[in-house]
Amino acid sequence: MPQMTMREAINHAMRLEMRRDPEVILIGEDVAGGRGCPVDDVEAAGGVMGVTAGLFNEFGEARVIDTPITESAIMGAAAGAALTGMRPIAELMFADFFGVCFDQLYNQAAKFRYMFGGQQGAAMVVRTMIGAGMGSGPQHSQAIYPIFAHIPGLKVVLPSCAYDAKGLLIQSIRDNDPVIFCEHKMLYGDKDEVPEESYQIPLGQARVVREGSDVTVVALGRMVKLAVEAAEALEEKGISTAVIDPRTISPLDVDTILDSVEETGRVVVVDEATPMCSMASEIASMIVSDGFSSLRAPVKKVTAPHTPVPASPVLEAEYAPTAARISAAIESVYAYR
Amino acid sequence: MPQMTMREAINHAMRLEMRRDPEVILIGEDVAGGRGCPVDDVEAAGGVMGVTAGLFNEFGEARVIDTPITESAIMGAAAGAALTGMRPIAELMFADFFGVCFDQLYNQAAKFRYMFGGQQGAAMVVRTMIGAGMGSGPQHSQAIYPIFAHIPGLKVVLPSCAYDAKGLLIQSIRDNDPVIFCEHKMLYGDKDEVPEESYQIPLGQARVVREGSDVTVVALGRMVKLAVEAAEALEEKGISTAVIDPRTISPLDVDTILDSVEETGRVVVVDEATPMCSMASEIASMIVSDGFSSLRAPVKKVTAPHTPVPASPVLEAEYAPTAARISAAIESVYAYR
Amino acid sequence: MDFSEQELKTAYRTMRHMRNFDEIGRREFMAGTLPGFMHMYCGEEAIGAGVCAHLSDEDYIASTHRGHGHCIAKGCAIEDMALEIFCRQDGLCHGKGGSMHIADLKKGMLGANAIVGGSAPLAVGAALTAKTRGTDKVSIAFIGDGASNQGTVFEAMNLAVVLKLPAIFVYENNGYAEMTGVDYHCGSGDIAARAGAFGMPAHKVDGTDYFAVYEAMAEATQHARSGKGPVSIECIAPRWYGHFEGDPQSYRTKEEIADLEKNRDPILLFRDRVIAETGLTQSDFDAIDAESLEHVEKAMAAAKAAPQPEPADLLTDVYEVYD
Amino acid sequence: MDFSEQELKTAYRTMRHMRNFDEIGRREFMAGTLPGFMHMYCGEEAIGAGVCAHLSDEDYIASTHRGHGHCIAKGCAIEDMALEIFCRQDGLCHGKGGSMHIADLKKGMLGANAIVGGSAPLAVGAALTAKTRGTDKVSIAFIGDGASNQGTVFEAMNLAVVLKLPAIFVYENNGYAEMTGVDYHCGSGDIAARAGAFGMPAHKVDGTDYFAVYEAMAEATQHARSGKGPVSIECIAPRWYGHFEGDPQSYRTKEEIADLEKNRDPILLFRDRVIAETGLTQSDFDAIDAESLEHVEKAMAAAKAAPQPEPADLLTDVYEVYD
Ligand SMILES: Cc1ncc(C[n+]2csc(CCOP(=O)(O)OP(=O)(O)O)c2C)c(N)n1
Ligand SMILES: Cc1ncc(C[n+]2csc(CCOP(=O)(O)OP(=O)(O)O)c2C)c(N)n1
Ligand SMILES: [Mg+2]
Ligand SMILES: [Mg+2]
Repeated sequence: MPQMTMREAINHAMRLEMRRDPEVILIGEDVAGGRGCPVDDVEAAGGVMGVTAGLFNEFGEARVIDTPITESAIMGAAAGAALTGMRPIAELMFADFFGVCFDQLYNQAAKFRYMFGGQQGAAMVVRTMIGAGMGSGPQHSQAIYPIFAHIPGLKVVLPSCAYDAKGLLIQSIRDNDPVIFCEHKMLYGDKDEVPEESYQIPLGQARVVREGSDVTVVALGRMVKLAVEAAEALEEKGISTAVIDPRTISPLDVDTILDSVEETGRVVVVDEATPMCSMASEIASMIVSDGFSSLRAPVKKVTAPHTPVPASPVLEAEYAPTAARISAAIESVYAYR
Repeated sequence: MPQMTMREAINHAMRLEMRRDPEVILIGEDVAGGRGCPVDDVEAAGGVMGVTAGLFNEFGEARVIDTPITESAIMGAAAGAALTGMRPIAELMFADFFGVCFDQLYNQAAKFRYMFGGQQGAAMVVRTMIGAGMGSGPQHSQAIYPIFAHIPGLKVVLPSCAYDAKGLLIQSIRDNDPVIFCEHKMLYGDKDEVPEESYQIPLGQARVVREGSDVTVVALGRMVKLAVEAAEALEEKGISTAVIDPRTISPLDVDTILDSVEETGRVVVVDEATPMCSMASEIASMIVSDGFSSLRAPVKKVTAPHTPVPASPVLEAEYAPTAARISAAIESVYAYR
Repeated sequence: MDFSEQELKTAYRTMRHMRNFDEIGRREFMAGTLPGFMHMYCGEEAIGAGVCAHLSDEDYIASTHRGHGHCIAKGCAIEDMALEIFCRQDGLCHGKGGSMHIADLKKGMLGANAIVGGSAPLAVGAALTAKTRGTDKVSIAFIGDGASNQGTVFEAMNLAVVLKLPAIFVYENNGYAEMTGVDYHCGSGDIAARAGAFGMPAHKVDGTDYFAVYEAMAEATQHARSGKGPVSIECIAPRWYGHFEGDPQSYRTKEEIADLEKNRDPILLFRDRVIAETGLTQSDFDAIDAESLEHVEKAMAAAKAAPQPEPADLLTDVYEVYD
Repeated sequence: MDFSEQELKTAYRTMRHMRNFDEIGRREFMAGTLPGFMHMYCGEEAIGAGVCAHLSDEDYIASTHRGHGHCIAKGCAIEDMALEIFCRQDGLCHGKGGSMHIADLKKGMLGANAIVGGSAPLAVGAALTAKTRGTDKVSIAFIGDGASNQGTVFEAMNLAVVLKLPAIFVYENNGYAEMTGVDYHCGSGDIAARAGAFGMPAHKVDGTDYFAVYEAMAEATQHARSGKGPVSIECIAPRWYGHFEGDPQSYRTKEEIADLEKNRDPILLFRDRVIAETGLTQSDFDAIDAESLEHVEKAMAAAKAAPQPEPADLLTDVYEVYD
C-alpha cells in the first residue's frame, strides 16, 4: 500500500470524488491559486498549504473556483448551491475565520433540513484548518470545533491520520448533511499507509487505536498520537491504557467510549481546544451521566488552558497538551482510590 | 422597594451608568429608534422590545446611537471605541445574529488584552437577547451562550431576575473586560423588588436561590424559576432540593456548586441551550472532575434537544426544559442507588 | 400594452392574493391566533409580482423575513403557505419554519429568511448551480433597504460579479429598516449606485409600478440568462404598515401613510392603468378580487382548523442520518 | 517643494527603516530564527510613510497582517518591534502577539490584525471615540486590495458615513490577495469608486509616490478633522515579494518584479525627486541609509539575543480579573 501524507490523502479524496461526481465542486480562496494573474498557465498552487494542488489543472475553473476574500459569500454560495442540488466543498482557509461567516453555516446550511420541514438539506463539506503548533499566533491557531459541534444540523469530523482523513472525507462528500471537516495543520505532513482506491469511513464510528484495560483515554485530532505515545510509555509501568479516537465529534460514538469505560472505570479526555464548553467537557459529562456506575475515579480533562493561543513558540509549546501531561493524568486516575 | 420588570431594571442600570460616566455610550440597531424618519421629536422607542426606551431623549444622539443593520461594524465600533478608552454598550438585537459579526468579538475584543501583552482590554458590554418561548422560530430563539463561554477573554452573564439583572449590568459596564450580557426575552416582563439606587453584583458569584440537602440543581437563566417550581413541588414528597443560579457562566462560581454537591452528592443541571458542548456539559464535567468523591448518582442534564428551535408553539413548548422534566430528573437522581 | 389579458389578470390576481394573504393574516395575528411575527408586504406587491413574472419553477428566489408576497408570486400554493404561517403539521415546512422560513424547493423558492442579508449569498449559490450546470436559469435575491447595508450582501454582489453568475439583486427599498429611515441608514442614500459600483448594471425603478418593475426585470433576466453576469434593480415602494404588527410607528406621520394608500397603491395603479389602456374592465378586476378573497379566506380558515404537529416531530429532520 | 529638509529626511528615514526592517526580518526568517509568518512591505513604503506623516500619537491607525511599515511610520520603536517579531518577553506585546499583532496603544497604533478586513470596524470605533469626545483626532484603517472585498470593510465604510466619523480608509492596492490578482477578485476593478459610492470623497493615487500619498492624505485629514466625515484613498503600489516568505510566486513573472524594483521603488523615486528639486544630496541620503541599517541590525540582533517569555506568562492577561 502506498504511503501518503495527510495532505495527499485529502487531495486524493477530493480528486476521486470529483472524478466520480460532476456535482462536486470546490470553492474557496486560492483553492486554484493565481487567478487573475499575469501568468496564465500556472500550475495550480492549491492554497497556502498546497492541499488542493493540481485540482484546478484537472477539473478546470468551472469546478475549482477561486474567490475573493469573502468567507460569508463562499459559505453562502456553497450552501445555496447545495440547496439546489450540487455537492460543494467549500474551503475556510483557517477555522479561526469562522467568525466572519458563521451565519451562513449555522443559521442557514445547518438548519435548512429542519426549518424547511425535511424538504432538503445542504449536502456540503467545509474543509478548514485548525490547531496550534506553527507559531501562527492567536488568530490562526485555534481549535474551534466545539463551536461547530454545539450546532444541531452540523456534523463535525476531526481526522487524526491520513488513512482516516481520506475515508472520512469521501464519506463526508457523499453525506447529505453539512459536514465541517477539520484538518490539523500540524498533521498535513504525517504519513500513513493509504490505499489508492476509494473507501469510506462512516461518520459516528470511533476507532479504538489501542486496547487497554486500566485506563481509557479519549483523544481528539492531533492529540491521538500524543495519547498513544503516553500510553506506550506507561505500558512499562504496568498501566494498560486504551486510546479511543472518536474521529467524528458530531455525531459522537458514545457506545465505543462507554464500552471501554465499563472495563476500565478510569478516564482521561485529551483535547487541544480550550476547556469551557468543549468536547472534553461533553465527553466527560456524557460519561458521568451514562457511565456513572462504572466510574472509579474522577474524569480528568487534559486540554489547552482558557487563554488565546500565544504567538511565542515557547509559550505555544506550553499551550497544547503534551504526552507528558497526558501521562501524568493517566497515572493520577490510575492511582485514584 | 419599588417593583420593576427586568426590562425596566436593565433600562435603569444603563441610565444610572450613563449619568455617572460620560464615556458610557450605547450603540445598536434602533436603540434610539426612528432616526432619519419624518417625525423628528419622536419619543425614543428603544428597540423592538423597548428595553432602551427613553435613553435617546435623555442622553441625545451623541451617546445613544442608532446604526444601520451592520452587526460587524457595530461590534467592531464598540471594540475600537473601548480600545481607545470609551465604555460602549453595544446591542446585538438577537443573540442568534452573532454569526454575522462574531469575529469582532471573539478574535478582536476578546483577545486584545492577551495578544497586546496586557496593554489594554476592551471595556465593553454586548447586550443581547436570547431564548425560546415567543414563537420566533429557528433563527430568533436560540440560547447560544455556550459559544460565548467557550471563548477565553469574554465574560458571559445570564441574569434570571430583575434584581440580578440590574446589579450585574452595572457591574458589567464597569468591568474592564468584554462582557456578553444575555437577556432572556421571556423574562423581560418578570417583576421583582429592585432598589432605585445603584448597586453591583460581582461577576463570578453564584446565588443560592434555595437551600436543600438531598439534590443540587444548577439552573441557568429562565430555567431558574422552573427549577424552583420543581423543587417546591418535590418538598411535599420529602425531597430537599437546593437550587443554584450561577448568574455568570464565565467566570463560573465553581466553589458554590461544589459546596452544595458535597452535601447532596446528587446533581441535576438545567440549561435551555442545546446539549452538545454546552454549559450543562461544562458543569457536569467540572463536577465529575473536581467533586467526584462526593458524587452518589449520575449527573443528569436537562436541556433542549440537539435540534433547532421549531417555529410551531406546540413544538416549542416541547423544546425547552419544563418544571415537569426537571422534577423527573430530580426524582431519578434522588432515587439512584 | 404588450401584455395579453391573461398575463394582466394573472399579475393582478397575484398582487391581490398577496394583499389578501397579509391583511387576513394580520386580522388573525391581532386576534391572537397566528404565532410568531407578522411582516406585511402591503404597498410592495408590484415588486414581487413584476420580478417573478419572468421566472419559471426552475429559476430560484431567495427571500426575506417579509416573504409572503415573494412566495405567492413564485407559485407556492396559498393553502400550504397558510398552513405554514399557522405552523400546522401539513404546512410547507411542517410548522417548523413558520412565516419567516417558508420554503418550497419544487417551486424554486429557497426560503424566506429571518437573518437580514442572509439570503443574498444563498441566491449567489443557486446562481452558481445554474452556471455550473450550464442552464439558463437565474437566481434572485430579494434584499431590503436595511439589508443593503449588511456585509453579506456586498460580498454576494462582488462574488456574483467576479464569477459572472446569473444572479439578480432586487432591492426592495420600502423606506425603513424597522424604525430607521433609509435616508439615515444608507450611506450614500443611493442603493442602486452602490450596487453599480460593484461592476454590474444597476436599475432604479418605482416599485409601486408593476410595469416599471417588469421592464427592468425583463432586461435583467435577458442579461443574466445570456451569461453576461449579475444585475441589480432597486425598487422604491414604501410600506404601509409598521415593521411588524405591533409596531406603533411613532416615527412616521399618519399623513404619510394615508397618502401612500391613496396615491401609491400598486394594485390600484395597475388596475387604473390597465383599464385605461386595454379592454379589461372594472368588473373583470372585481371578479378577481372576489375570487381571491374567497380563496385566501378559505385557505386561512382551513389552516386554522388543521392539526398541529405531533410532539415527536420535534426530533425529526435535523439530519438525514445521525448516529 | 513645500517640505522642510527635516521633513524630507524624516520621511526618507521612515521608509528606509521599513525596508531594512523587512529585509533583515526576511533574512532571519529564512535562517529559521524568526517564528510565524513574514509579510514584506517592500514596494509599499510610501503609503505608510505618506499617510502617517499627518498623524500625531493621539491619532489612531488600525493595521493589517502586513503591518510592520505602519508601525514604524506611526512611531513604534524599532527595538520594541524587533523584540515582538521574535516573540520575546520584552516585546511590545510580550511575545504573545508576534508579527501579526504588534500594537502600541500609547502611539495610537491599535494593532496589526491577522483577520483580513478585521481592522476597518475597529478604526471606525476609534473614530467614534474621537467624535464622541469632541477632539479633532482621526482614525485610519489600512486595508488591502483583497480585504476590500470583505463585508466588514463595506460595513465599516457605511457606518462611518452614516455617523460622519473622522475615519480615513486607506486602501493599499498591491495587486494581489495572496496569489489572486486584483483584476480578478475585485468586482469592478475600481476600489476607489466602490468606496465613493458609499458617499465619501474617494481618492486614487500612485502609492509608490510619497508626495501623491502625502497630498491626498493632507486633503483627507483636513476633511475628517473638520467634522465632514470619512474619506477614502486608494494607493496603488505593487508588492515586490510573495504574499509571505515561502510563497514561490508561480503566478507572476520575474520581469514584473524586476521592473518594479527598477522603476517603482518608492524610496528611490523619493530620493531622486528630492535631490532634483531640493538642496539635499546623495550623501545626505547615504548617511541616512547607513544609520538606518545600523539601527535596525542592532535592534534585530538585540532582539534575537533577548530572553523568551516565561512559561507562567501563558496564563496572564487573559482578563484583568476573572474569578
Ligand atoms: C442580521 C440581522 N440583524 C437584524 C435583524 C432584525 N431585523 C429584522 S427585520 C429588520 C429590518 C430590515 O429592514 P429592511 O432590510 O429594509 O427590510 P424590511 O423590513 O423593510 O422589508 C431588522 C433590523 C435580523 N433579523 N437579522
Ligand atoms: C478573514 C480572513 N480571510 C482570509 C485570510 C487569509 N489571508 C491572509 S492575508 C490574505 C490576503 C490579503 O490580501 P490583501 O488584503 O490584498 O493584503 P496584502 O496581503 O496584499 O497586503 C489572506 C487571504 C485571513 N487572514 N483572514
Ligand atoms: Mg426596508
Ligand atoms: Mg493585496
